[in-house]
This record gives sequence, C-alpha cells and structure tokens, in this order.
Amino acid sequence: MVELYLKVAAGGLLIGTVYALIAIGLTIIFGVMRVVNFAHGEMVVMGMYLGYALWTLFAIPAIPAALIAAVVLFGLGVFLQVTVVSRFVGRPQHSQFILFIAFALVITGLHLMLMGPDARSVMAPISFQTYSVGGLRLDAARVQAAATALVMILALVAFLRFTFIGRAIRAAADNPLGAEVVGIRSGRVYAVTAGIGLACAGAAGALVSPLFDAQPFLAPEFTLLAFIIVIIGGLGSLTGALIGGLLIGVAEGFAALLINPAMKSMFSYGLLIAVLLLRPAGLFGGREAR
Amino acid sequence: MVRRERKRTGRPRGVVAATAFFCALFLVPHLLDDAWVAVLTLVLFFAFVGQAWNLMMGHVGLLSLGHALFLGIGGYTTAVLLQDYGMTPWIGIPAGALVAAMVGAGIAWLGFRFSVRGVYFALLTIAFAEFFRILFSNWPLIGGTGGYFLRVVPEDNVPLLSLRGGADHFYYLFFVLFLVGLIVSARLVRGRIGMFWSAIREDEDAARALGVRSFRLKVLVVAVSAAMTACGGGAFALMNGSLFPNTLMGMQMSIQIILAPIIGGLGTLFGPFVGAVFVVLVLEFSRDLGQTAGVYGLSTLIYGLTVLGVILYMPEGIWPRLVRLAQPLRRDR
Amino acid sequence: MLLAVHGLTKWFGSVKAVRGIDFGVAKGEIVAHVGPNGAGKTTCFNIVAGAMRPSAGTVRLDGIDVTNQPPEEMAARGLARTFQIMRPMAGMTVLENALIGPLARGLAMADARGEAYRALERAGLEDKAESPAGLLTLPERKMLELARALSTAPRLLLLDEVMASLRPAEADRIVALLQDLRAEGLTILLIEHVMRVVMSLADRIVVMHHGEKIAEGTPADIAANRTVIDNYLGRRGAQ
Amino acid sequence: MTCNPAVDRRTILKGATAGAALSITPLRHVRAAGTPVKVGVLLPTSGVLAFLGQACRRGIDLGAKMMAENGAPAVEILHVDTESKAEQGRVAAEKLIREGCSVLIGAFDSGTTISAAQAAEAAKVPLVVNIAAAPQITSQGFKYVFRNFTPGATLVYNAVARIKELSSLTGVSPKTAVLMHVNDTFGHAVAKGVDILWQKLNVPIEIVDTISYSRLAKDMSVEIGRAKAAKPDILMPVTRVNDAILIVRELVKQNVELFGVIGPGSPGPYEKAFTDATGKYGDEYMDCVPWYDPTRVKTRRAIAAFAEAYPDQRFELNVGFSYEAVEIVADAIARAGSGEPGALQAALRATNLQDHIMYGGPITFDETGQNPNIGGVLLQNQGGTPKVVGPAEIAVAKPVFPMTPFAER
Repeated sequence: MVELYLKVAAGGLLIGTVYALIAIGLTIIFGVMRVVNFAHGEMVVMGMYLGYALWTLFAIPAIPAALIAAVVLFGLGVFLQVTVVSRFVGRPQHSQFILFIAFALVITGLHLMLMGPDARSVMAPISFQTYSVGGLRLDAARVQAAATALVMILALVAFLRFTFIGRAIRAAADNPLGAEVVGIRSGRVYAVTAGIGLACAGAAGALVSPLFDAQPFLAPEFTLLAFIIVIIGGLGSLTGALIGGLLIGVAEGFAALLINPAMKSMFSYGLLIAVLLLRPAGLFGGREAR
Repeated sequence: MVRRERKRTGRPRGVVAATAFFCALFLVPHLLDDAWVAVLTLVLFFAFVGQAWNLMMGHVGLLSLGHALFLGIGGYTTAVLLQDYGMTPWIGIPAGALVAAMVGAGIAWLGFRFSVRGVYFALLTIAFAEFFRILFSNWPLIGGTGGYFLRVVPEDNVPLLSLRGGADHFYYLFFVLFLVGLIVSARLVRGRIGMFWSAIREDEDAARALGVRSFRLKVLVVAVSAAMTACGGGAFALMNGSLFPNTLMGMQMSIQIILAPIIGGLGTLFGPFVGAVFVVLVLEFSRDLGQTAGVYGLSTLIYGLTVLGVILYMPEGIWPRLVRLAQPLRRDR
Repeated sequence: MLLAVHGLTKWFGSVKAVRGIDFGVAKGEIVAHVGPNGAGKTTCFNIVAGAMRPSAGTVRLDGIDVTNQPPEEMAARGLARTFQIMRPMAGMTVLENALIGPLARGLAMADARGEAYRALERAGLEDKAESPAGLLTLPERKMLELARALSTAPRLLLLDEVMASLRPAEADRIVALLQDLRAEGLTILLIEHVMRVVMSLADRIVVMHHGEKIAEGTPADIAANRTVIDNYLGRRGAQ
Repeated sequence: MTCNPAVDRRTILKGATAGAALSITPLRHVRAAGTPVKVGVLLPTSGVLAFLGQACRRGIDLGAKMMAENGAPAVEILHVDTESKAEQGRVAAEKLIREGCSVLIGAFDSGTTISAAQAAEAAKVPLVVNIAAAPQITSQGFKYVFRNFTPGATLVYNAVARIKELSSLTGVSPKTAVLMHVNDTFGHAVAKGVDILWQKLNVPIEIVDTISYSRLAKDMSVEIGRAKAAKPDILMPVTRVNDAILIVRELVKQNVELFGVIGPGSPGPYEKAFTDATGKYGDEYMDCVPWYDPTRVKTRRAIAAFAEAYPDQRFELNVGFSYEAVEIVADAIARAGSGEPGALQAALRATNLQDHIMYGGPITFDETGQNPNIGGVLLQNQGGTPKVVGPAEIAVAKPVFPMTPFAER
C-alpha cells in the first residue's frame, strides 16, 4: 500500500509539472493582457497532434517535438495576437470570451478535418517503458515530460528575469499602464507574451502525446484544468502556477485513489470554489488580485 | 440600449412590427413542416434561456458561464417529479424553477458576500456548474451518467395537462415560454428594478451611494435568471424525454446558452431571439454542408468562423445593428 | 451635531492613512476639509459615506451610531455624496442618472421623474435630460454628480472636490448653488483645494495633514494660523 | 440558409444523393427500377461520438449495397448527422420524416435515440435501433421502436455467462476480479448490470474492487495502481477505445500480472485503433460482446465486401449491427410490399430472419420491440485481430488463458 501511495504521489508530481507548464501559458497571457484564453485547451491539443504527427511521420520523439511545437505555437500566438486579439485587449470579458470560443471552434474544426475524430496515439516504445527508482516504477514518458517541462519553466523564468523583453513583460504584468508610460511598446510585448503563452501550451501538448491520446474533444478539460491551477495558484503568478500544478496533480491522484476516480475532478472544483471565495489572490499569491 | 428600444417599440411602427412578428411566430406550425417546427422550437428554446442569461449579463453585468447548471436543475426536478412522484409538469416546472432560484441565490449570496467580481465571478459559476455536473453524474437516484428517461407519452395523453406531445405542441410550449420570458424581462427591465439593475451595471459604487440596495438586487437577478433557465430546462427535458448530466449540464451547453444573446445583442430584449435564429440556422446550414461535402469537422469550422466574424465586425451584436439599419436617420450616438 | 466623527482611524496594510480624527458638522453648517493630497480627506469621506470600514472610531449621524453602515444605508439616512473621480452611469441618460436616487427612496415613477427634473434644473442640466450621460462635458459631469446627489433629497451633502479643474465662472455657479442650498437648511461637508472657494463658503475649516487634524476653526482663524500656512496655505494661499 | 423549406429539401436531397453516389453506387441502378422506399439514418457522424457514428455509417452503406445486389426492394438512404447531441435526435428525425422517410435507423447513443423515438412515435414512423443499450428504449412503451441490439442487461448477461464458462473452456479457474468502468451512460449501465448478474448467476469469482473513472480520463495510472493493489486474478474493464489503450499501457508499465483482462460487454478492445495502438501488448485481451458469427457464409461475404470497400477499416460490431439494421428494414419492406410506415411497422413486428450475420438466434421482435435472441461471444485479440474463442460452437481459435505476462512479450 505504501508503494501505491508513493507511486501516486510521484505520478502526481510528474504530471503536475506538465500541468504547471500549461497553466503558466494561461497565466502569463492573463497577467500581461488581462485576457483569458478560453481556447487554451485547444492549443494543448494542437501540441498533442503535432507530437503525434512528428513521431508518426518523422519518428521525432517527444522532447524535440515539444521544442518544435513550442516554436510553431509561438508563431501562431504572435499571429493571432497581431491580427485579432490585439483588438480585444481591454474589451469586455464576454466579448473576449466569445472570441476565444470562436477560436476553439475553428481549431476543433480543423483538427477534425485533418485528423478525424478518432483518438491518435503515439505508437512509440516509450509509451510502455518505465524507470525503476528505488523499487518505484515511474513511466519513462512521464518522467521525460516532467523533466522537459521543468527545464522549460526554468528557461522561461530566466528569460523573464534576464532579458530586456522579458523584463518588459514582467513590468507590463505588474502594471500595464506604467509599462506604457515608461515607453515599453506594449504591442510587441503583447505579441511575445501571446507567443510564449501558446508555446507553453503547445510544448506541454507534445510532451504528453506519448501519454495521452490526442482527440479534439479533450480540449475543454485542459482549459478547465489550467484555470483551476491558475486560480488556486493566483492569477498572474508563475510560482503560483507551478505549485498549483503540482498540488492539483497530486490531489487528483489521491482523490482518485481514496474516493472515486470518476469524481476526482469534483474535488478540484470544490477547491476552486473555496479559493475563489476565501483566497481570491490564490493560495500562493501575494498581491491582492482583484 | 434598453432605452432606445423602448422608444422604438413605443412608436406605432414598432408596435405593428412586433405584432406582425408574434403573429408570424404563432402561425409557424401551420406554415412550415415539422422539421422546421422542430428547428424553430430549438430557436425559441435558446432565445428563451438566452433571455434569462441576458438578464444577468446584459442588464446587470454579471457574467455567468455556468448557466447549464440551472437548466439541469430545472430539467431533473421536472422529470423526477413527473416520473417518480407522478406530478404534472405544471407543478414540476415551477418546482424546478424554485429549486434553481434557491441554488442561484445561494451561489450569488456566497459570491457577493465574499465580493467575487468580474472574471472571478464567471469562474465561480463555472466551478459550481461543473461541481454539480459531476455530482449529478455520480448520483444513482437520478441514474448518474446512465441518464434519466421519461416513459413514453400514453395514448390518452392530453398535451395541455401533461405538457408533452408532438412537434407543434412543443413549439407552442416554447413559444409561450419565450413570450412570457419576454414580457417578464421587459417589465422587470423597464421598471424600477430594471433602473436599479442598470445603475449597478454602470457603476455599482455610485448606485449604492444613491441608496440602491445592490446586494439583494444582484441576488434577485441571479435567482430570476436561474428560475427562468430552469423553466426552459424543464420543458427541454419533456421534449427530449431523456436527461444526461454531461450533455444537459456540461460546459458546452453553457456556451451554447450564451452565444445567442451575445451575438444577438447584449442588454436588448430582442437580441437573444435574433441571436438564436442566427446561431441555430448557421448550425443547421453548416451541418448540412458538412454532410454534403462529407468533410467531418467542416461544420464546426464554419460555425467557429461565423462566430468569429460576428464578434469581429458586429461586436455589439446583430440586433442593435439591425435597428440602426432600419433607422438610418436616428443619431443618438 | 448632525454628524459627529470620533477617533476615526484607518490602516491600509501597514500605512495609517487616518489617525484618530475627531470632527463634527452641525445642522445647516458648511464645513470644509483642506489639506495636501494624501492627507486622508477622501478616506475620511469614504468612511463617513459607508464606502469603507474604519479600523477604529465611530461615526454618528443625529446621535445614532452609524459606523460600518453600508453606503445604501447611509443614503437612506439622508447622506449624499459626490465622487472625486466622476462616475456618471455612462450607458444611461442624464435623466435616468438622476432618477435612481428618487426611485431608491421609494417614490413612484411619476413623482421620481419630477424630483429628478427638479434636481437637474438646479444643476442647469434640464436641457440635457435625454442625452446619454457618457457624452457630457467635464463641467456637465460635475453638475450631474451634484444633481444626482441632490436627487436623493439629502440632509447632509458630502462633496469631494467638485470645484477642481473648473474655470472660475463654472466654479462660481456651484458656489452660488451651494449657498442657496445652505439657505434652504442643507448641511454640507466638502473637500476642496480651491482656497478662494473654501474661504468664501465654509463656516468652519478642518485642516488635515498626514492623516491628522492639525487645525480647526473659522476661515479667519485658519488664515491666521501659522502652522497651516507653513504646511499648506504657504504655497496655495498665495495664488 | 433561408426559411424556405423547399431550399432545405433540395440541400438535403443533394446531400443524400452525393453521399449515395460516393459510397453506394449500385443504388442508382436500383432507384431506376422503381420508386425507392426512403430510409432515414440518423447517426452521430460529427461531435464526440463521430468515430463510432462513422463506423455505423459504413455498416449502413455496406448493408444498402449488399441488399441491392441481392435484389432487395429499392431503398434510398438519407443520412442526417445528430452531432452527438441528444436534442438533435428529434430535429434529425423530424427532418427525415419530412423528407418522406417511411422508416428510420439510428441513432447509436441512447439519449439521441430516445429523443428521435419521440418524434418517430408521434409521426407513427418506425425506428429501427441499430445500437443503443439503455434499457429504457424498449421499456418505455414505444410502439414504433424496434431494437436489434442488446439492452444493457442482456449484454451483461451474455458477458457474465461467457466469463463463467471460461474455466470450463480453459481449465483455469480465476478466484478474484476487479471491475473497472468508464463513468458514461453505457459504462455505467453495464457495470450496474454486472454487479446484479454476478450474484444472480452465482459466478464463483469474487469482485474485490469496483473502480469507476471519468469518460474523459487522460491518465489511468492511479486507477490501475489501485486495481493492482487489490491483486485480482482477472481485470474486467468496461471501456471505450481510448481508455482501453490507456489501461493496457498502464498494465504494461506497472507490470501487473493477471490471468487475463476480460471486458464484460465493453466497446473498444476489438477496434482497429486499439490493436494498432497497443500492438503485441493488446494481444490476449478478451472481451465479451455481441459479435458477428464468423461461421456463417453470409457473414463471410459481408466481411469480404467490407474489406474491399474500406480496406483500412475493421468490420466490427458497430458495422455489423448497422448492416443488420438495413437488412431488417429491407426484409420488412419486401414483406410489407409497400413503403407505407404503418405497413412497415406491422412487417417489422413480424420479422423472423433466420439467416443473418450477428451471432444469436433468429431476429424477431417481442412486444416491447426488443430482439431477445442476440447472443454474446468471447473475443480475444490474437495476432492483432479479434478472434472468436467462445462459445465453442462458433469459435475460430482457442483462448490463451492465463495470458502471457507482458514482460515476456
């Protein structure tokens, strides 16, 4: 039994790291533009399909595929931001919401047309491999995905801290008006932010492609998951998203183990309600968020 | 916006147009075949629940993304009272509305008590809707995910008593609901309460400083909206004869509910109907096209692109645009 | 005293914005709060109006403890206020803006309309009754703030810098209106930077600095008070 | 699109003819011969269930083609997509009835089927249910609904019976089992049925744990971890395709040692997507489902025709039952001698098809409209394809039980 608990905890932490990467993508866009990307899950699924296609066509494994997916989705993010989303920054929430619902529908439609409705699974040996760590068997794909996600998160943090544009993004997130005043061109900052947000989603999608089968209709689940993590961690906070991701990964694992797997996400929603009511800044957010 | 409409329909021309419109709607089953009647029934359904949602968003500025919850509560209450307790939907639907109003008021009370606002309020509604969806999915008494089914309508069915029947019957059921919804909304919105609601939407702090008791008025609008949505859910359950938490109470349904009023025009009385016509017809059209072309996913793509087009080029919605086209000389903006 | 504030204190996190202030406003009196930006004047206002809860201290209206009452309750008790940053309900017409107050008092629609028109007339906005409030000019918005406050038929009026950034002629109109109102027996508490106005209008002046009351008295007293001149009037009084 | 019904009719007809031209070319000859009877088909060819809806559609189209070749009366197939939405069932049915369809086939999922059945019942047009397992479809008193698919209870009865006789078939007697099921409409009904029948049939295997998981499960590691902890001899998962694949992956990764994995009436493991994704690890996975009878000539012909028409697809039960639905309708039309819905209803009620492709007795309908003679087989994936391994009378292979441990593959 102890082994099972350890395994659930380890599995939760590993997948939680990937969840965190997804959530960071969502939170960074919100932090800077105050725009909520309701099509985030669709972007993750896009990454999954990219992972699938890259493996099936060119035998590119998940880690390089994640880099490619990140680049592709970065491009998509910049494109969408410059062409459409920029006009919606500052517009009412319902308007933004419908915009992203429309994105979600278009992307799902394209997925269906290109890939069909059936689940696409990466048929790679890694899907069946495990690492043994002190008697604990861990999925190879999951360990690799978590490690890569962690590296990407750290790289992102370094980028935000040590590059000019990264600092501009952080400044914009802290105070959009202030950033404008000190002369940071918000258009460029916004475009890069949107690119990074989508890149996170895409990379995470490609990383989990050997673990989960890609299917167009998985998307809403990912979106809601990212929301839960982000709210629990505190909207706009990277650290919060990381801790939130790990927390949700582990919590869902234990809820499934101890209560009822079919009801495990009920636990997450209950937690979400509690956090929204009692700690709107998130469990780990310092600043008052509203 | 509310105001502009009032003046418009206040004129003879507006009254004539509105009367003609309702007569046409009333005659639909005599003019069109059952398939169109079924499609228009869905239009009326989405117009009605869209109207209910619009009360909250369009008139008070409270964004709910979890309205499917109230649909589910209304549907399940009506269905369970009918099937397990033999109660006519004449009792079941109001009972569902009452339960939904209480749940809605409870959520609103919690949310406002802890001053949850904006995106956070929207997320709170999603969280509650999903929470209840999973709860209903795992509730054996109502069949869980297995669904809840109504027995077939008996031979000696009296539609006016059982509220169940054929295509025409459901058309008129939703027609009446839509009409009542429109009248109730109009009376609320144009009366004293509506004035307070608008004030809250525009600036809650300023409204409170003028003596508007915003807390109870906000709880009230959520309760009214929930109750109306639940009525729609009850009738919807009678029409389909089966209920499933995942389809009736899922995120997809919540999104479908709010598309019509946003596309039609927020905060207007006719927007939800116009939006519902648009949304349902685009869906019908794109589905046929996808079927014809044999390309699966085409319908979703077209639907998405259409919604994108509307939100990009008519951000205020179709109805205000129509009103402006009909009266090119009015210049109040 | 119509309004009596005692020991009012407000913390924002670790910053003490208001430090144990006492002041009162008698019936029919005009009292002005002056002081540099950040002196805690608006915070005091917000607490009196119920928009903020004090960390300590009491607010009494007619001798009744109304500390922590919400703004709508204060409005029902006859307190009306304007906002420093104007907040017209932009999507509604000017008339509708002025209707909210009377309706909230429970008047029937027809009576409320009459009240609203009367308030607009006093503010000189009757011609604009049907235009959207969002289209008003800056002075018109100020007048709308005032009209909206008057529409609630207040006993005590709280005015937060209504004169700011108005031209002298516009400001004079407001001064005249306020003098009329006082003549009708309305009690007024105002925050004002324009010393010319304060000196001509106020019966009593409360000077605030760093969240503390540093002086109180008639305009003549204050003008003679060295501390005040050093701290505040020293710069502005010369204008 | 306008509100003019004529326009829409044209659109639909065009759609139908285009569809027919693409997939069922021979129909054109047939239609020339006489006035074809219009058969409306409602399936979820888009939306969440599209994968399965499209499999059904292949079965329908193949059925229509084969019937035409066999000289059955002319039929014209009209397809309408239900988008996997329950409320579309009614709209789709009304549409098809408006187009003059005198009989409907559909609708795969239970919610849509009930919704369509209400419209069919009101219009007195028979509905032949190809697939949908909710017991309520034939227990709510519909007079125009005929189901040639097993309701949950029968499905489970057959499955449990197959599992019970497993030990006599193989000489190995498992003692304990873990039941896992996806928490959707179907999985829920089946799992409930298994619980009830386990007692009723006195199966000498103890169910030590029951685990239900969300229909959108992306990850089964915890579920399998929990199942493993119960140390069962057999695992009985009621799945869809995706989760069946996830389960196999987890079993391999967690190196769970079992006598066997047997789905009690579970969709999924016989799908091509499953065997493709799991490869050698998907072999020896068993399932108890209604299935085609591989020993019949008719079946072999249908499979051959299917392989020719859809070389990349597998002929499985969705295809088979949809095929049979067309066969039932064609048979009823031939006997009724007219395309009038009332006559068709009477003819359907009197259906008695001895020679058909799915395993079981003759196709007949009892007073509730249910075919009570559908059997269930024990399938086992061998060499990447599902093979019938039980009951002995139609088995084409021997069951491998206990299965080869994953580590030794």
